[in-house]
Amino acid sequence: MIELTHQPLSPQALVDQVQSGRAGAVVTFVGVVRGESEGRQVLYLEYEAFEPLAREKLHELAVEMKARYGVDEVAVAHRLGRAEVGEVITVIAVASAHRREAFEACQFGIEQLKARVPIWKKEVFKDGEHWVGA
Amino acid sequence: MIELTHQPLSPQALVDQVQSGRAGAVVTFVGVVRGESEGRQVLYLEYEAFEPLAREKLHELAVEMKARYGVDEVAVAHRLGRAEVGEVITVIAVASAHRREAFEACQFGIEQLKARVPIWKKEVFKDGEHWVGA
Amino acid sequence: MKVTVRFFALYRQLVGTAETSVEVPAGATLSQLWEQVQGLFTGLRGYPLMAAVNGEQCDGTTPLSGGDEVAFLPPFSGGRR
Amino acid sequence: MKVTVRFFALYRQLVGTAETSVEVPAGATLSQLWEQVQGLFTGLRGYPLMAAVNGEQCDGTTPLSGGDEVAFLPPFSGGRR
Repeated sequence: MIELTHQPLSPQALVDQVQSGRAGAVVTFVGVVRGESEGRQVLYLEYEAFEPLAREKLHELAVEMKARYGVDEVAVAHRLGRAEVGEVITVIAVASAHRREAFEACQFGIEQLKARVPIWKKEVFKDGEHWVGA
Repeated sequence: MIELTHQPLSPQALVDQVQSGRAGAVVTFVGVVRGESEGRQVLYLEYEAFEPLAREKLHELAVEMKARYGVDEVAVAHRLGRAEVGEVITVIAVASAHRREAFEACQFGIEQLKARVPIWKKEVFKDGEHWVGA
Repeated sequence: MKVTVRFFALYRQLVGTAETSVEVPAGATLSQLWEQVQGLFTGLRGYPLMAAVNGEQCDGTTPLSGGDEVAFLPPFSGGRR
Repeated sequence: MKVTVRFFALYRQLVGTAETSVEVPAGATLSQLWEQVQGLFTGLRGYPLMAAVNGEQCDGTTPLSGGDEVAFLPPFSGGRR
């Protein structure tokens, strides 16, 4: 399950989606807006995606996580638009019969999300703003 | 934060506890009752603890996770008593500025919880029951 | 001297009681008590000694005192496998 | 022939527009378009070519057709660092 949305994300909703009677382990990564970046106070962040390609890449990623680690269910969500400090940016939830694969798949998921999904972040400070990762 | 309870566990409540403006990453492990164990259909599980020592060990574990991995906040919870298929048994939530430490601390936490906290599980089947791990 | 012995989970099932009182020689250690208890309840034989004395986890060399409460702890199985 | 060029995030900021139309020689490749665009918008110089043609991620050898929509993609920074 894939979600790319301008609305606030609910980690619990994703956990509920992946959970089933078969799975004994659910590992979740939640990325949250930090109030500080390299020593500067962050006012808020802004996320932008090239949406059709981003959705396709997120879907590919979820399929690959299942195939590569043999986990039962995967949900990947990313917030778009303006996100305040403390708000959730990314959720990756993995359900599996066993916990080792769930941890590995979840960690792989967040690394790969950053590497291959066309999403960009702008950090907005009191005295300026800049796009990150460029 | 430590919880050892006969009441249903809420993973979201633990995530809310560890989350703060400082933390950019929250990694959560949720252990769930599976409907099957070694090919047999499980009716329910029953968890028992030597409570004072279990609480002390859970507290020690949370302190050690923070010291060893430098993470910001840790919450560890374990269910006691009768737990139905699909119910949550264990929650370990770790909040950290960076995700690598959060994953490592969470994985260390669940391994160590199993190894050193005096909690026991009984599997109840249609045609019998037995204590596990002995 | 007398000590109180408590059994949990599998051990309680194997011995058929949650608590009993055992008479041990003065100065007996935790190991000596465990051997004595394994003599009384043969179902416990072969299991490793893990125990708490008055709520504190202790090793076999720990000397006991009259009135101590000794909890024998089966191998742990918390969390999910 | 004409292609539509779209810029996102940092690139949109650097060039000052989200979309423009560029005239390229018939049979031009994606690499050739990128060089041409970097000539028009010098702020883009030094950035690696990453782009999608009509919504599909493509490499520099991809030949373009008239009317193609080319999205130039800055280095990604999704998730949390």
